[in-house]
Amino acid sequence: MFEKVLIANRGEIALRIHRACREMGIRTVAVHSTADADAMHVRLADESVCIGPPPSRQSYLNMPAILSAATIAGADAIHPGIGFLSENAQFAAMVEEHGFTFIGPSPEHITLMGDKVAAKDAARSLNIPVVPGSDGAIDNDVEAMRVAEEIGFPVLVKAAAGGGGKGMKVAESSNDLVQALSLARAEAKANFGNDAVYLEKYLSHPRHIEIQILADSHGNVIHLGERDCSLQRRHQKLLEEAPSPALNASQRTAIGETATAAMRRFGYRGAGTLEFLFQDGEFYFIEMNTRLQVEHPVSEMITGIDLVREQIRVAAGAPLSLAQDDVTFNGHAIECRINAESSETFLPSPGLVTDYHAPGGLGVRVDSALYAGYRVPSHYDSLIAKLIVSGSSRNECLMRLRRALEEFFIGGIETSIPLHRRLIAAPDFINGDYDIRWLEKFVASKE
Amino acid sequence: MFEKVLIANRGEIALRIHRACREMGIRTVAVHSTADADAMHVRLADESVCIGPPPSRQSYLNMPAILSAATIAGADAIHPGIGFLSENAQFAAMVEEHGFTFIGPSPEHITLMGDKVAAKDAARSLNIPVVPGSDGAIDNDVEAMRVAEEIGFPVLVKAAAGGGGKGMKVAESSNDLVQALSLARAEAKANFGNDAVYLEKYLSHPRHIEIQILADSHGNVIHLGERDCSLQRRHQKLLEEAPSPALNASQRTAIGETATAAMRRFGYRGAGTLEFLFQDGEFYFIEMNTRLQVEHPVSEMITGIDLVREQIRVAAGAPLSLAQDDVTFNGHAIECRINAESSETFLPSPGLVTDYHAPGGLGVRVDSALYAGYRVPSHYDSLIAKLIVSGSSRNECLMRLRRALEEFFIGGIETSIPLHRRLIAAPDFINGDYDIRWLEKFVASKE
Amino acid sequence: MPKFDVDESLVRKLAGLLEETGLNEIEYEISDQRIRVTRGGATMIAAAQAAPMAQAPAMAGAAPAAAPSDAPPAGAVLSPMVGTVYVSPEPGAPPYVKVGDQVAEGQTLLIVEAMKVMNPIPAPRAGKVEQILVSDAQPVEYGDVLLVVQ
Amino acid sequence: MPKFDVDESLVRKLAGLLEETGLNEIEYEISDQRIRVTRGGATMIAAAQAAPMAQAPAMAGAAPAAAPSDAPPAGAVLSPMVGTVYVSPEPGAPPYVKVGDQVAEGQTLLIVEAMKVMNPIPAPRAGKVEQILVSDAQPVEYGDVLLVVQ
Repeated sequence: MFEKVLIANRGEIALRIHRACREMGIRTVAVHSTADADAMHVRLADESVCIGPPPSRQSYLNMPAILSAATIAGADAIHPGIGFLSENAQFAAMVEEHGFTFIGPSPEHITLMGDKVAAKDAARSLNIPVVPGSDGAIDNDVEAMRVAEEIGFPVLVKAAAGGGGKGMKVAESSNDLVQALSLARAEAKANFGNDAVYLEKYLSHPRHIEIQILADSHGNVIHLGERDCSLQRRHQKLLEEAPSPALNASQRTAIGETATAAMRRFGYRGAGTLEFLFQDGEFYFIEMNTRLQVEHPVSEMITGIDLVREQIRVAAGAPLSLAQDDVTFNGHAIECRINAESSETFLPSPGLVTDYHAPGGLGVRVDSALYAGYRVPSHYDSLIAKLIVSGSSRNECLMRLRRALEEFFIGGIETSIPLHRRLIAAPDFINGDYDIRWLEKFVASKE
Repeated sequence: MFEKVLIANRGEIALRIHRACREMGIRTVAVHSTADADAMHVRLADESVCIGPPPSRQSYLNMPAILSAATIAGADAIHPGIGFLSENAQFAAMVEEHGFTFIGPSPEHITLMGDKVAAKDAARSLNIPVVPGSDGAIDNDVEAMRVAEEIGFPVLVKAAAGGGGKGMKVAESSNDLVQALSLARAEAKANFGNDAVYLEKYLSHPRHIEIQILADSHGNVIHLGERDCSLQRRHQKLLEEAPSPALNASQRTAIGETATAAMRRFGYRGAGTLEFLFQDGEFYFIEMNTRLQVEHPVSEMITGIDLVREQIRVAAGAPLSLAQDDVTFNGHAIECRINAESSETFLPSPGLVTDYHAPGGLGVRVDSALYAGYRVPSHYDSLIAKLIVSGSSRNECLMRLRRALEEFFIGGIETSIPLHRRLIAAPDFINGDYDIRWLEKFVASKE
Repeated sequence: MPKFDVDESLVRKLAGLLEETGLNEIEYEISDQRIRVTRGGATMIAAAQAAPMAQAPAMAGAAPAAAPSDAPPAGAVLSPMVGTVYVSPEPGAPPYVKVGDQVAEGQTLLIVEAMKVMNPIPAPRAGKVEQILVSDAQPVEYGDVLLVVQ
Repeated sequence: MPKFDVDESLVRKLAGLLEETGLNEIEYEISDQRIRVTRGGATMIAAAQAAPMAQAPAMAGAAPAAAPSDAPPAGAVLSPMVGTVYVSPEPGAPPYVKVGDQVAEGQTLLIVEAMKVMNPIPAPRAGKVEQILVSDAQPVEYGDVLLVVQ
């Protein structure tokens, strides 16, 4: 096992990784920008190295600086955390070239899954279900009708050269298809100088469901079930839960087996997440994240598995500490992402945290690097705390979350806590009745 | 179910009860002395009533004031918490007489178990093992020898009229017995004017092990396994764990079945704890606590059962929410009692809490009513926080506890945190190799 | 002002370290605490904690406490118990006192009922009833101001 | 206040370093933690890490905003990167500069090696080398003061 791990990140995730290391008896090296000299991960780490000025590009994204820090500190391995360099294949390769262990998958896996088109092709070849559509451009209306009937209405007509919603039309039924095709072609021609279009199944009310994978270098792959991350605003997740209110046990087992079989064939190592759209009982692959996820704690709470510990173990060449049969799902967990931003305007609210009081008690976990007197820098992500609540049932979990949000107090800056309080009182949320478009509507309905 | 519960207590346990109520959708009424006007339980409760000046006798022990508060607030039920009036049968009876529900056992059960001699007689009649000894006073040396051989050496000779260690002698073997008898008789005569003595088995290295019981008014009784509370200093528990490092599964099942059978026969209702000395595989009943215990969270962490919720449910006449077969024991949990006192001198350290930062992350629970800016009053118990850590194994739990204690920061007052840090580094503790006398020796060995 | 005290065990530990390591001096500082021990000069200087920490602001978020915050006004008569106020001996009867009344020391001003017991609240001194801050059948807490007599 | 305690193993380690290097004194400071051990006289300043728990107390109270430390002295030349300092072009060669040297603007003062790349640190202005705060092969962080030229 490693003696000393450098944590190439900041904020709550750096602290999360520090905690896992300390619990494994591994010494930690924090790296930080000058803006983070007083940050919690720096205070708690065994050692710290200042690697640059506040801008991320010159500090947390500065590969030579991080590698130099690892060298002077004598680290064995580097954990990239989430964001920053965590899905940078070049960094992963450099880390290994310099004789350190990269706590994550191989650079090749990162590269492949980092390319959206290649990732979908890979998924298809690994028998992971993707959104069905035409294989490439559609030549004529007859072919379009045949393909559309095959994949089922509604279908989406998309410009092959397109992007940004231009040249994109929904055909609800066969009656609309010809017109949708001609409108899409015209728009595509006008916008991209190319009228080629293709068809894809249109999902009107999908949920965002992702499967947590863990794999070691000995061919063992397990899944930790799903997380429902449908509550998003501008593609930012605000609250995640596991299990999903929309999945039953046989669906969970089926998609889990699909995912583990695929990852075994893929030769993947480390923690990873397969993201899907889910509608009407069907899964459609969107992308794979070849790293830890912000919302990983909800899986930890229902399985009792420490995901970061497993990441570190498998990076060190050890086998996974448990097999699929050892994974049990108990109760329910919800994570609220607390951001330093206005609950009304969503404008960032960096600044001095005058008071910080986290909730406690049974079933309440807080992952946060905040403390009273800390100044939230304006240079980085606005995520400042994760409140993770678990209970024996979804209802118990919701009740506990409500009381935990009542207790949570962060003074001096604005946070998303008021939005979370509103959100968990919404009947649709309480009923588990939401899709990926629900939160935008909920937020807009306030006005 | 109740609409509104009055919490007749203060500090972390009042907060603990508040949390359970809120999670059940029950409104809470806090009562408080003038010294606690700013206390957390007062801040978070739905309503609060000032019931008297700082001295407990005039506030938290003031039965008429508490009942008046319940009347004017319109509460349905009263939870007495721990300490104060929680084992006061008269209070329990008054609560019921005034038309409120007492969240606890019947006054008769409280009375019986509150009398040490009656409690032991009751235990014996309920087939709960007690410390073996002579039935009453010993008449002569021959009878003493016969009884001593029967219960096994070493034996303790105790003055029948005694107390405070006077007239108490250990006989290690039959060689010592006659002399021990004559010394004890002489001391008893000199101190109490009565030379009657009796014999009891002497336990040289017992552990303090207690069994958590839950019973409803429908005849259902379950146990939640044991807690090992052997780490005591001057009869104050400092750290508790579950399961006990000294018990195996069949011993757990056996004592659990003994306890539940006894409580079923006893007709007990509510939460209760049977305390035992445990040595060489045998249990010896000491006393029963007819209330919640400070260390109840360790049982909650390994069983996933909310004990306060169950207390409230059964007080409202509902059946227990689970049967014995539904109780599973997962992993390990340890609680550290953090007191406002010097880790060196054990002198109380009330005063202004200038900083408060609790640890977080996976497997860490904090039950505390502290916050930065709170002034710990000098009038009450010094317990200010409970750190409860759980893990899939005792070793994982210990490693996690170590890192959690590293993170815990309370400024402005002295606390027992440094002692806990020392304690969990002690090889005997790490090995689980300790009895009820170990902590005193450990603390003394510092000097 | 925090009590100035030295941690004797720390000094002893450092003295032991000097002995063990053969050093002449150890100086150690953390935030506002500093200790220095030397050997050969035969001096031991230990300086610990000085600067008082800025008081963290009180937690402001949760429910505001019903604190008896401000000092009661001069002449205030406080409730000695939790209970229910009655301003007259029985329903419909005239009140014990009205604003402006002159009262004698010991005269009953009102009743606080607790646990079915009627507790007369006597005037603590002779004077004029300046204010009555409670109404009939109102619940009161311990320490609530009932009326002002001056 | 949390108990003020010293990291004994750190003291022992520094004592060992004194022995090994033949130095007379080591002083070590990070943000608000400082340790100094001596075995005679003379000065050498190193900067690196410290124990975690010793740091926690700094979390205390008032929150001095994220200032890396004290402002660097006038004329300070800061390290523009994490790396290892070399004071001479190659092992055994004379150093680029000594205390008291007059240097021209742009003249190389020392080298910071990072990722096998030797980065010359030029004098930001003409002046006299007042202090050199690093020694050969010493690791430095971003923003560390390397030398003072005035």
